[in-house]
Amino acid sequence: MKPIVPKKNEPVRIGFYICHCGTNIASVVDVEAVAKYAATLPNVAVSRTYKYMCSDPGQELIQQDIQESRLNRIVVAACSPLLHEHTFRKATEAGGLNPFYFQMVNIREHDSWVHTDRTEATRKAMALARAAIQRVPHHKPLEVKKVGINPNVLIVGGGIGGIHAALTLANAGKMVYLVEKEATIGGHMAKFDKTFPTLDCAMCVLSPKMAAIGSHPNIHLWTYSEVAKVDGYVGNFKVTVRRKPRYILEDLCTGCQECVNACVYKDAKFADEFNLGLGKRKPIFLPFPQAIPPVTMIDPEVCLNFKRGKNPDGSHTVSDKCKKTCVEACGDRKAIDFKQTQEIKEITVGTIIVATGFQIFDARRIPYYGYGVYPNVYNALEVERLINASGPTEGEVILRNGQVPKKVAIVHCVGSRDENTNRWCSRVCCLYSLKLAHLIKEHTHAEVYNFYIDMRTPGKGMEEFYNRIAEEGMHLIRGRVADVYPDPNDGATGRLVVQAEDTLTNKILKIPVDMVVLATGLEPHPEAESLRRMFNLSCSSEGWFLERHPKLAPVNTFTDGIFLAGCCQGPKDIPDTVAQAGAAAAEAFALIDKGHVEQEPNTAYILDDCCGCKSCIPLCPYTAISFAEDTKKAIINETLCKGCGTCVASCPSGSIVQNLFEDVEIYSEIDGVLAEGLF
Amino acid sequence: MVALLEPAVVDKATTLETLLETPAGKRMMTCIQCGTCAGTCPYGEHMEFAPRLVINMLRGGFIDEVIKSDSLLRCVACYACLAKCPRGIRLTDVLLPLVKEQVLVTRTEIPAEFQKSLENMHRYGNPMGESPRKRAAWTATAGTKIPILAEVKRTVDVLWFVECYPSFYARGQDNCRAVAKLFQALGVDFAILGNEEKCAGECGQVTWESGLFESLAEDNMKLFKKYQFRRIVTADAHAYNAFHFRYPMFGLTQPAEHTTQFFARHLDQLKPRLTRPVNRTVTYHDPCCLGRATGSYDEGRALLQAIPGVKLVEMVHNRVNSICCGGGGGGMWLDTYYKQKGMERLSERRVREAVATGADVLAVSCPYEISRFEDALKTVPHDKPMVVRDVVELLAESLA
Amino acid sequence: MPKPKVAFYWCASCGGCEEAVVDLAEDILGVVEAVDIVFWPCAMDFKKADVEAMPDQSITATLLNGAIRTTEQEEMARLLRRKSQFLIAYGACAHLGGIPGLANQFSREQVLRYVYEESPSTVNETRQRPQVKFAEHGREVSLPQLHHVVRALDQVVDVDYYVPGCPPTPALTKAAVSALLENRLPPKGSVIAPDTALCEECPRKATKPTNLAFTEFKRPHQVLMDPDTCFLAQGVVCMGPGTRSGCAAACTVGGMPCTGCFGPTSRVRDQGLKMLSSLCANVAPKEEGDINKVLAGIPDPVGTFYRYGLAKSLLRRKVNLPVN
Amino acid sequence: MANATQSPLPNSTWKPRIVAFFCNWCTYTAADLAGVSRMKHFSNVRIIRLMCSGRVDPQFVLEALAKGADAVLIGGCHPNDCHYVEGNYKCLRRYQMLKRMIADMGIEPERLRLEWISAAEGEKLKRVVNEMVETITKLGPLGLPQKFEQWDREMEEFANHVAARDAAAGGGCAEHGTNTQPLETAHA
Repeated sequence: MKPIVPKKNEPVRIGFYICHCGTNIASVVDVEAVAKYAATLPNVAVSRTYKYMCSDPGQELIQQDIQESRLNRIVVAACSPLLHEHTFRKATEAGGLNPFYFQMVNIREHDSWVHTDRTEATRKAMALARAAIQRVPHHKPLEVKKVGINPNVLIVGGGIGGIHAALTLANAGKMVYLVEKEATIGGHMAKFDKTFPTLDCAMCVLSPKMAAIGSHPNIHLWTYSEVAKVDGYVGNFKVTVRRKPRYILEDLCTGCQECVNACVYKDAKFADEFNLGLGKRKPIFLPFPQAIPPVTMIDPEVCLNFKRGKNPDGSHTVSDKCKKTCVEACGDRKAIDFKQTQEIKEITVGTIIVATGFQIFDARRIPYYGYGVYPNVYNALEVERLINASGPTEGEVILRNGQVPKKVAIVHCVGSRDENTNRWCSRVCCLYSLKLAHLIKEHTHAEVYNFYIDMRTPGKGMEEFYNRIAEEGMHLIRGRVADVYPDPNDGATGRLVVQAEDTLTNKILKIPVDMVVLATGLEPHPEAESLRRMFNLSCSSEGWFLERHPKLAPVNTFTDGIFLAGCCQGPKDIPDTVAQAGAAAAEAFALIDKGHVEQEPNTAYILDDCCGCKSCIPLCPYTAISFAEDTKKAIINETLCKGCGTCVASCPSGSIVQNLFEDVEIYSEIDGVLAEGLF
Repeated sequence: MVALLEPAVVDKATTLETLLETPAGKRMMTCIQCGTCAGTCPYGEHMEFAPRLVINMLRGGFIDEVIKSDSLLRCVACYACLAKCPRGIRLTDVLLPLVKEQVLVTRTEIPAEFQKSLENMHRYGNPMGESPRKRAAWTATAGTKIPILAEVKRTVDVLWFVECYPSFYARGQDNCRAVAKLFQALGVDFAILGNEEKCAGECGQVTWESGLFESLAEDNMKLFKKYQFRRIVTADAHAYNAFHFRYPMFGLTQPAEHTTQFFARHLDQLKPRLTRPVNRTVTYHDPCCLGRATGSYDEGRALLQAIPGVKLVEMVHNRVNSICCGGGGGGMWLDTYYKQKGMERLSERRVREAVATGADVLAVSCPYEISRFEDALKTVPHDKPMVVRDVVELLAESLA
Repeated sequence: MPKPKVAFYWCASCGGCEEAVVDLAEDILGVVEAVDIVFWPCAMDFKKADVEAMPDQSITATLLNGAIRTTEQEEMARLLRRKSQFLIAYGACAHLGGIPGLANQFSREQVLRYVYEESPSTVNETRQRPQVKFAEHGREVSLPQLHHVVRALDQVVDVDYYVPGCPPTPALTKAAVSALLENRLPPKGSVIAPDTALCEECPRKATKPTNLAFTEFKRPHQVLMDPDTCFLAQGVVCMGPGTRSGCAAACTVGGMPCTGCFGPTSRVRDQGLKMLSSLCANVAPKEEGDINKVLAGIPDPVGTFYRYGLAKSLLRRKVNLPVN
Repeated sequence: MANATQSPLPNSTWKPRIVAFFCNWCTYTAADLAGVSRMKHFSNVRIIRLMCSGRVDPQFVLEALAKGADAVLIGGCHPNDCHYVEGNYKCLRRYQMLKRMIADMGIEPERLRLEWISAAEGEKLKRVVNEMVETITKLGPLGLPQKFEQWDREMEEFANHVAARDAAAGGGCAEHGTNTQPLETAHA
């Protein structure tokens, strides 16, 4: 069909459509009354109601009317424009009109879902409809701006989420930059021993993927690195990455670890981060055996060849005090470089996947559990390391005093479901607590007591898992632990008493145990706030990154081209993280594959009447406005303009216009919503 | 702790019937029955209806059964349940007093000692039944003139609310003299109510509306309205707690401070004057009404550490996890009753922990504790001598 | 063909506009040549009756200056509207309400009390006030009633054209008159001045930086102002960016900032708000307290932003004032 | 201005009319979230979507009041969270002065409110809307359109007076005296 271009003085003919949305709208708003009312308003040629406007027949209705009733403006009253504005613009276009001859009215999220009084809700719908009907005649035909998508992808975070997303995209032939803060990828999963509910070994499934990352031709793996700055927008992000010095040249190091053996420190004596301080390492070390990249690093805080303490700029000064036996050992590989400094990388990517993960709750915040006070109180992650065959104890569950615990208490909900710490349920604790109960019993044959509030085991195979562990003869006590203190009867052994009410028997239990395991919950990453700012994301009130829509856009963010994967969006287990990472990768791939994004043409432009007062120029955060020396007027660079309209509101002589948000359009909306008798 | 950060969540007219409609009551509807309250309750194992169950009985409409039982006489209002509650439910200062009220109303026989002290508070305005006319008698021994509000006839900065135990008990008066000495050292503009003063009536959260508390509170409020002062300072943690939480419901507008808080606020001026060393190992007991009730854990410790020579050691249970001396909630007058029921005296449990620290001073900041701990020390075996001192007394001792 | 008939009239204004007409200097003669002046109370002896006697529409154009403040002014405005083909609002007061419009911040009672009783220069023990009616020797004398609200001309009668300015410049006046004579008439309702803001013709424009951020506002009497630098760049409020050009930047050239007498451009509904928007958005601080410190440099926003435009602003008048 | 006859529904007793200007990224989305979470609140607020609180032209605010709104609510992203970096600061600066200005013009400052409401704060949106409706209900109507009509009545009355007088005097043509400008055109 040939596009309809309304002639200059052709009368405006509006088609008004109101959606029942099943009963979502119709049950609260009298849609028929609204349609009748709209029909009485100037320029309205067609006014209809329909069960589901967003359905195909609904959209065809619009196209048909455009052709048959020569409509040249469309107004749809339905859900939020953030949901379906695009759908209806397409329909308007399919009908042969410029898509921007359309205006949407939000009578679901802003009306039927939040009001109960039918009369009031109906009036509100009428007022909002009137506003749109008065606004739409002023609309102008606009061209969608198309911006190319840079095919490269930045993935922030090298946990299982980031790893999976990176491999998915790299295997599809896309160039991926994987930036990890730590010296190795693997994240929390690399620290786990086994995974619920299948009890398969975490590293056995993870390490092949890690290795694949390390060797993939399409992946730039930057560990021990941080994103420092993000500019630009979807399709074309300019990202600055800071690579911290590890004093080992990655491409020269073979990972042979001869340097480690040769270190002047004969035995490891420094707390080892990967094992949460339960083990020891040397100043030069490999984070853990399967680390990727398999490259050692030097800790300048303890290495003899460095002066103690940081310089103001965070760098370290070489002291040259050490015999440097490591350098000898490295020989002509020459991989050790004490002079290495931080390296700034600037890259351009089209899309970004944020997979920055979580941090475990710091159990010190609940003083009465004695974490950090009593040596035999551990958090769950520490116990994962104790159980892990490659951990500090080669998989033996032994206490700090070397003894094997005979009685172990596992405390659920530590830092979860608690107004004093974190309100949310961390979702994985019940299951990993059951897993740890099983593993501890397996390793030590100890009596294991699980203290829980509610046993939450949703998901495939989880309830069966619970059932299985229960059968193994765990003590499952329904009661939150209220106090942990040294056993008054024998303080010497470091035995602790765990005190709680068994709420199912109304008994107060005081159980002496050798080991207390705190099932610490999941918290937003400590740097979530700064990351959020950098990537211009939103956070939920708890501090998790906010998805664009909880159901319909779970991996999208409010910033186009940036996607979420894993626990940075909320607590979840490994299967869900991997699934979400796949989804994020797919979303990024979809954009890249399309090759361009369409940008809302809501940019601003300057009229010839501009007097060149320059008041607007400092207001633009994107320096899109400049002063043209020849014309002595301001000009807006359309490709830089993001369409916020701040300059428009500020132009003292009204000489700047914003497409889609022209003054006259807003005025007519104001007039419309204030219609008499509709309050 | 969240509960205490919230603004007033009930008003004085609240009853068990209306409770669930109030913000505090709505919180109770969110109880997840985790049992932390019962688990942490020092007498939990002696309660037929521990706090968790009380909430559920209330929600289920079976509260009468709870009222019939004497469970709640075992509540010493130590705030442990409230402090640890993951739902921030106002147990100690809202639900339990409301229930106790009913227990007292409906019970035929109430432990004599307890009954007597309640009567005394009612008739003489103090639990020990002393003559109100002797309330200010101690001032004679203060070694300095203690101004009486009725006489100064002007706005004073600090109204020092002395309270019963410090007024009438010999060991309490030690505390008074210490406070007076420090006030003088700091040049504080203060006055007391003298014989007009009545027990603040907090008496350990035992009663609610219509009860004894209201009559005492209203008597005191009359006085507060009569005189001009900028703040209330009291050495009695229980009185402080009452002024802090309950009295605003009766129209108290001036801020209230406990002596430890007041002196901690003036520590900069005080510190240079603390020159006489007190070479002792001290362990500090957090009074429930100060610590858990208002989150004020650091002031007492800060003062102790300001004293030259003092070595501060902590007991196993400290701060939010501290163990009550057993004097709150009427416990002060229920020792015999608890004994009959075969319940351990909490003061003894506490003193055992104090002794275990190897300290020679058990520092306190609530007048109940002096007598309770000194009693307990008589029965709890300890090879190394230990004395009980109020933080303020130690400060005064160090004052040159 | 007979010469076109022209009338001049004077409502609530200072008289400056009358001066402006005379300021045409010798050009006035040209005008007098070209037209018949049929009514000009301040220069020639005509009476209201003479006007009433004229047939409707018989005056080609009436240049009316001043705001409408009294019943008499309203009546004359209506009369002249009726008798004229073109009614031209001449000068800021007729155009926007002008300085008299600032009285819309006060009630009639407040104004009268101040002027006849409280102003420092007033001596009036008996608290006498002018009466609307006054009988003497059985004859009743009457005075015009003061309206509660000060109005621009087009808030009372239909206006064909506006000649802006306080007062309009000779150039503009000539342009207007000759447009009439040569019958080169712009669309009805036009303001006879360029539709761009003052900076366009301000010699100081070049010195305005592109990164202006206000850290304080100063008032002209508080600073020694640089004769060539943009006033805003010196932290002095200048209404230029929000005010129509056409005055050849008389004030800024003369060393004073623009106060806005030409009114807004055709694209702006409320001159004051637009200037407010622009100035405030360009304030440097981000914290509420600091922002207000800077904004405190504008002690009287209404007087600053609505020096001439209050009557024609969106609110027109202080909204909680009585009208009887 | 729409006249009552156009309304198909009976004009009920006065309820606050509040016009809200919400930024697309935070506050408008928060309003959507409130909807998705079914957080019931008063229906007196009419939301107009702008891309950024920086787009809120003070003219919009007073136009809304002049057209009959009893109050105006502006919603934007929290400081440092603006989708356009700093639009919300520009809004805040204008707002500070505008609040002073309307106070000088005899309008209670409570009738203009600026709130930072993030996309996650559906609950806050609900709270703010309800609070504001309650505040404005207490304040009562602003009713500028009615005020404007009331102000202009003095012209009508005088015109009638003149007409009567001229009629009495015989001459004059009364009908001319009475063609008062309708408020809207005089005002627009």
